[in-house]
Amino acid sequence: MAVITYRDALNQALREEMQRDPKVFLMGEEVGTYQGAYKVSRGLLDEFGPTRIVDTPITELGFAGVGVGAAMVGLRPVIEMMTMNFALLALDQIINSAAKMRYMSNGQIGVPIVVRGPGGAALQLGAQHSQALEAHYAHIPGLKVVMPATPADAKGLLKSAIRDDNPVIFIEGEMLYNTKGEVPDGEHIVPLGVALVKQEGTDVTLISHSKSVAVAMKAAEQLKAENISAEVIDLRTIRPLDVATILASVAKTHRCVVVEEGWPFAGVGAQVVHTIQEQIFDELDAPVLRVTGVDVPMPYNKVLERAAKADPAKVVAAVKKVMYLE
Amino acid sequence: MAVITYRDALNQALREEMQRDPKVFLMGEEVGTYQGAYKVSRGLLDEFGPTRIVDTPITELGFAGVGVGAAMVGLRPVIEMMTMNFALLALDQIINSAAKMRYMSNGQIGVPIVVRGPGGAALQLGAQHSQALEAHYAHIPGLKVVMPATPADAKGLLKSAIRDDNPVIFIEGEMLYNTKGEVPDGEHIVPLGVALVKQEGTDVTLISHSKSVAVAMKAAEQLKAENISAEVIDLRTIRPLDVATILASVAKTHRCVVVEEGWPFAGVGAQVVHTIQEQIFDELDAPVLRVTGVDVPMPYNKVLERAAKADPAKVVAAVKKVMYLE
Amino acid sequence: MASTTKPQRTSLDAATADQYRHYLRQMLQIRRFEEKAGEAYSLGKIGGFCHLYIGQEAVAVGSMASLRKDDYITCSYREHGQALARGITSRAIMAELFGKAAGCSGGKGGSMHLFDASLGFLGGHGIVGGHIPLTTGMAFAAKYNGTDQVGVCYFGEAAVNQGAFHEALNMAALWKLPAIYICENNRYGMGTALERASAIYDISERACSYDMANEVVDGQEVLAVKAAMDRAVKRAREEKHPTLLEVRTYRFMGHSMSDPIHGHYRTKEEVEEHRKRDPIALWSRTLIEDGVMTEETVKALDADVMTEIEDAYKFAEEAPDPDPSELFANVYAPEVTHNG
Amino acid sequence: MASTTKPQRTSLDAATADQYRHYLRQMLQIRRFEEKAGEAYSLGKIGGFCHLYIGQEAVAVGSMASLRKDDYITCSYREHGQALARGITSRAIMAELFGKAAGCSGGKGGSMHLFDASLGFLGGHGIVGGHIPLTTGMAFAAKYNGTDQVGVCYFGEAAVNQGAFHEALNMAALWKLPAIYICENNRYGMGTALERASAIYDISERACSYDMANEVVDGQEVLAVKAAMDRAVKRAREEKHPTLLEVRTYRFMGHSMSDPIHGHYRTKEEVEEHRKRDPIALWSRTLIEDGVMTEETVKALDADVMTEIEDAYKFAEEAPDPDPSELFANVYAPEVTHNG
Ligand SMILES: Cc1ncc(C[n+]2csc(CCOP(=O)(O)OP(=O)(O)O)c2C)c(N)n1
Ligand SMILES: Cc1ncc(C[n+]2csc(CCOP(=O)(O)OP(=O)(O)O)c2C)c(N)n1
Ligand SMILES: [Mg+2]
Ligand SMILES: [Mg+2]
Repeated sequence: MAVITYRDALNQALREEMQRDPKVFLMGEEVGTYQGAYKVSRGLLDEFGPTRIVDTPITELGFAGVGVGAAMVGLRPVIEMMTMNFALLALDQIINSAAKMRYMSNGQIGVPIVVRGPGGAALQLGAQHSQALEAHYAHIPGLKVVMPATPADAKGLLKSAIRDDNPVIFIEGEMLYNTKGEVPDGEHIVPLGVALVKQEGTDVTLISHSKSVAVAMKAAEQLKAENISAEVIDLRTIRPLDVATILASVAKTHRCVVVEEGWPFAGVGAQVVHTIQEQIFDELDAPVLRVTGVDVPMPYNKVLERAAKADPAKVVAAVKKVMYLE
Repeated sequence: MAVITYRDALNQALREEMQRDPKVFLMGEEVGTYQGAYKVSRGLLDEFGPTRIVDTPITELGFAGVGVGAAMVGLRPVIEMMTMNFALLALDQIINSAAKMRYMSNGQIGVPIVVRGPGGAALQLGAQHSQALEAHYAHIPGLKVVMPATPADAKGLLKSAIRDDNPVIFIEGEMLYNTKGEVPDGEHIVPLGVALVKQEGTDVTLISHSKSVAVAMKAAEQLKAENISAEVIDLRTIRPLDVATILASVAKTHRCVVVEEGWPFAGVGAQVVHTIQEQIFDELDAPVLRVTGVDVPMPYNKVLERAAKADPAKVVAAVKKVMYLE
Repeated sequence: MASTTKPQRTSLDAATADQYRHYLRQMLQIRRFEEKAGEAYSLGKIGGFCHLYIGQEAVAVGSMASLRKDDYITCSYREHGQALARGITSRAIMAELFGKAAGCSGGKGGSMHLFDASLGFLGGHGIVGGHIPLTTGMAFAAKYNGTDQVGVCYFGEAAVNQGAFHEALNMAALWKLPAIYICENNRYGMGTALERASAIYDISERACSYDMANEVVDGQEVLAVKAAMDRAVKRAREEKHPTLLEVRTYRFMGHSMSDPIHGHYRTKEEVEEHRKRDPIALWSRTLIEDGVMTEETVKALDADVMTEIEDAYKFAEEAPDPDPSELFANVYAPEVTHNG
Repeated sequence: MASTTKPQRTSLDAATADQYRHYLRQMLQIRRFEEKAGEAYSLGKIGGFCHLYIGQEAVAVGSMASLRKDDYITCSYREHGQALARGITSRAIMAELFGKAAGCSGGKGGSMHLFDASLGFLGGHGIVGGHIPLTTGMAFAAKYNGTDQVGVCYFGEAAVNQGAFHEALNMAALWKLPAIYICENNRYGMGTALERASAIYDISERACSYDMANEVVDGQEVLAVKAAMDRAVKRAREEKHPTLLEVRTYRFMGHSMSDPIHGHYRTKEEVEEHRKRDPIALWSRTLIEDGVMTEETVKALDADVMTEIEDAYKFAEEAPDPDPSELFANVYAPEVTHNG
């Protein structure tokens, strides 16, 4: 098992799936000649040629639609959005075409497409380039939403996403691309819809996904120093949500804090909270709190930006609150 | 005080605001010559002429952007989306331009725009024409989201929305246009951000908005027959949410059911639930339940469509559940 | 301007004559189907939006005649005519309009979302312009797979102002995709006349932005449509070049069933004027003049079509609704276990 | 092809000579500013994305020279040059790049989002093509208000493939709006050469789809840009007609600070070749040849500019961060009570 970056894990998944299935192709801005804006597709043009590694004009709505159309007739497109911020332009094709085709056609036409790219903030990219919009996709029946936090999951989940017969929105993290971890060589599949208990604990459950998993883990470490035992869950797939894993944990710890990068209003965390209180209300010893991105457009200034993001200190504070320690 | 339709109430608001402020104009598909796809703008072309009642090509992204640009330099556009389903095409301009301009420009440039049109399902319009996507907008800092349920609120809230200096997403209901109610003549302003207690009650709080208010009211009536006293709240504004009114009611009834047309996953209701359990956890005698649109694309068939929608029976069942009556 | 010269029909062999009669039957089938659908709508048997194709029949019939069984087709919401011309049965379409399980989309699609994957009929689509990139993707797939299939997209003249049109046509031309974009220019997008929505009058000229082959076609003459489509299909199938066809036609009815035939946006006179070039009348006359048919055989054909449509209506009416469990079916693909 | 004939400069009166020297100063100011910004970026003093304008200076300077103080301007994220040419101070821009409170967007916008409402400089915008409809709306407002203001939009050649371009230009032409669309064709959108993204080579021809006036301009010659812009401004201000200007230029640096000058997508030789037509060198030479300046005065001017930029750098470095409370400021307008 090699230690590789999240970026290279994605690259491996793409390469292996393209080798396995000639119907898989990659399309997007700068995926070919430029080797990917974030180099996720490095080397793929050389290996698979321009028919299968397709550079597009800057036309997110258009090439998302091209992908959906190709998927409708049996190809398995992987559509790269340079960042998910730009996918706002393509939302009509994703929501009105991809998510509804199977239903409207009574099951005649499926759309086995993956739309992938980095979501959320990197560093100082400003308001238009720093959005974590997974809640938009997770809101829509017909879509699956996947957000790996580690290199191993990046590979295993992307392979599953590509093999899935549904439209899958696969959101990566620009700040995750360089992170390293052990990744099984070759066939390594992580099923969609299964959360991971990253760390067991007894006092409180921290639920997170994507970049926020690292925030939760750091918070757990700090809590440990204060003798608070946190269980950390990485959702991995946002839709379908692994409700069983969430409930099992909270039923054990009786307290929960949800950590996410996105905005609070009707965010993914709101759904998690609703599900917990709906299903195991009597197990809760305290309200479920959330630590989210601050409810403002992202500022450019470094200090303000830092303050706008979820961080371990905020998580620790929330945990103390649900434990009535202050 | 005249009894008029929701449609005519909107028409009055537009007319009065256009008479009051020469910077207000209406732009969209079929708003002029055709008198509005749903006749909301009937007569306005005659009164204000084509400079202020502007028919557009079918280019939702483009004319939304034109509206934002005009608002940036001081006009007060009202942009009609023929239905909010099509606004998915314009989401980039709404989210990346309108919602962020004031912040990115450090307060130099505001965007006093109203984007309005019918949202949600009418009857048998099928999957692409029946979506209640308010959660998408409510997720975004920088936007306000307003959804009137009655003719009086349609008028009073639209006038407030037009006078508001922020981008306001104003979502009407195709099934509401023909509903009638008393509407004050002339200056009738309903402030944004203030919910309405439609009916007082003691046993349970029903929280709803737009078309779902009628569903909640009908459920309340049925519950009354069973000696259950329901308090019904019409949110009216989704963002900013009137948290105080919600909490005051639930702190009194100790039980709550949220009713909405949209899909459940990370919907508006999820945010309402989160807020309640976060703020007044100890007041709750039962989990907060939601009655939402069923989590599927909207089917065309009449019977299936009916089953996909929130209805009073589902609300009554949920109320009985939170009252542990079954 | 649109070329209205009729192609020579000198050597009218038996097969061609059959073909020509078939075109008439198809146009009559569409006309009678739409009339019946309109009637059913007024009786409340069909719900939602319902956009009739009356007046435009020659476009669907003439263009579909050039296609092969394995080509890919997408349409807007005004697609009953194309669906029939492609070969979906009037029963399956009428049943769909009635929302019945036997409908071509199982009653879940409705008038705007007709599908028959077995015929490559890949949807009516409700978002103006939204299916233009989809077809482009299908043409991309044909090229990718190395087949000589063609992707064909039908849309209205109002759709060309959408960004999706621009983005898709640029890619189709850039990548030399076997796509045919059929703009049915019926002069209006709802209540908006072409010239109030487009900065240029000749939609075909939009092709210049992409250096794309293009043609203006008289959409009331079925053979003119067929001839132009033959050229476009050859260009796509053999030369791998896309085409934009601007087919000039006219919508004889309102935009949808809830729209009057002539409203604020066009006069009764204008509609009457255009009705003089009814594609069915024009083609019947030609066939009679050329001795391929007679007044009587035309009438008999029409009666035959009427019988079919009455049967479709009855079928649709009596067919059962989808099972309630259908509400939850086909949101996602059935779970399958992938183990490599 | 681009007309490279230099307009006659026979009657060079004092005012004109001043003007010409000013152009040089502005171009030098941009060049030195960008060089300094690049340096600061490498030192980690500037964060995020930073797109330099080096090589394109004549476009901003030549075109801004035709505008009036009350005109409206929007740009893409590559807008330091336009911001300087419009008159935002190098201090305010550098401070913005440093994220400081004294920045023209209070440190909250950054390199891609420069604003100065008092100068009608209405943003750097980060979504490719997104500001094209915005400018169209500003031109709409000018017409609506009955003023003779003009809306000017700067964007790259890759943006013309976006749907937003198509939708906006159609409306501008249809409604005869006083808008000027300046396409800075620097041959690449990131790593994608024009001809790999656009089905046609001459971007200006895209205007035909909208029957819009258009021109190809040599973007390395400041006077050529100025002359074409004068024509476009007259057309907009007086005749209320929009124009698409395709200004051919070249980006001497990488796409952004994280992109090498020549990568997989272009050769060192190509870049060197283009560098031979450095707009500042060309214009200095002209001024010297024409006797408006000398080698020495050019050098002195440059030194003066350098001093300004060093000052801006120091200013930016020493300026304070925004107050932490700024995180929550200006999400919404301050509450005001409307009572009619
Ligand atoms: C994106 C979008 N905007 C608006 C509508 C509403 N609408 C449906 S059809 C139509 C007119 C389309 O006209 P055209 O493209 O000419 O086709 P025709 O109806 O004439 O066949 C409009 C505005 C829609 N369905 N989708
Ligand atoms: C909608 C969108 N897609 C992609 C990007 C990423 N991106 C930023 S600049 C750029 C290239 C733009 O090239 P061009 O328009 O020619 O302008 P230039 O950078 O050459 O000035 C791309 C792809 C973006 N910012 N917005
Ligand atoms: Mg039309
Ligand atoms: Mg460029």
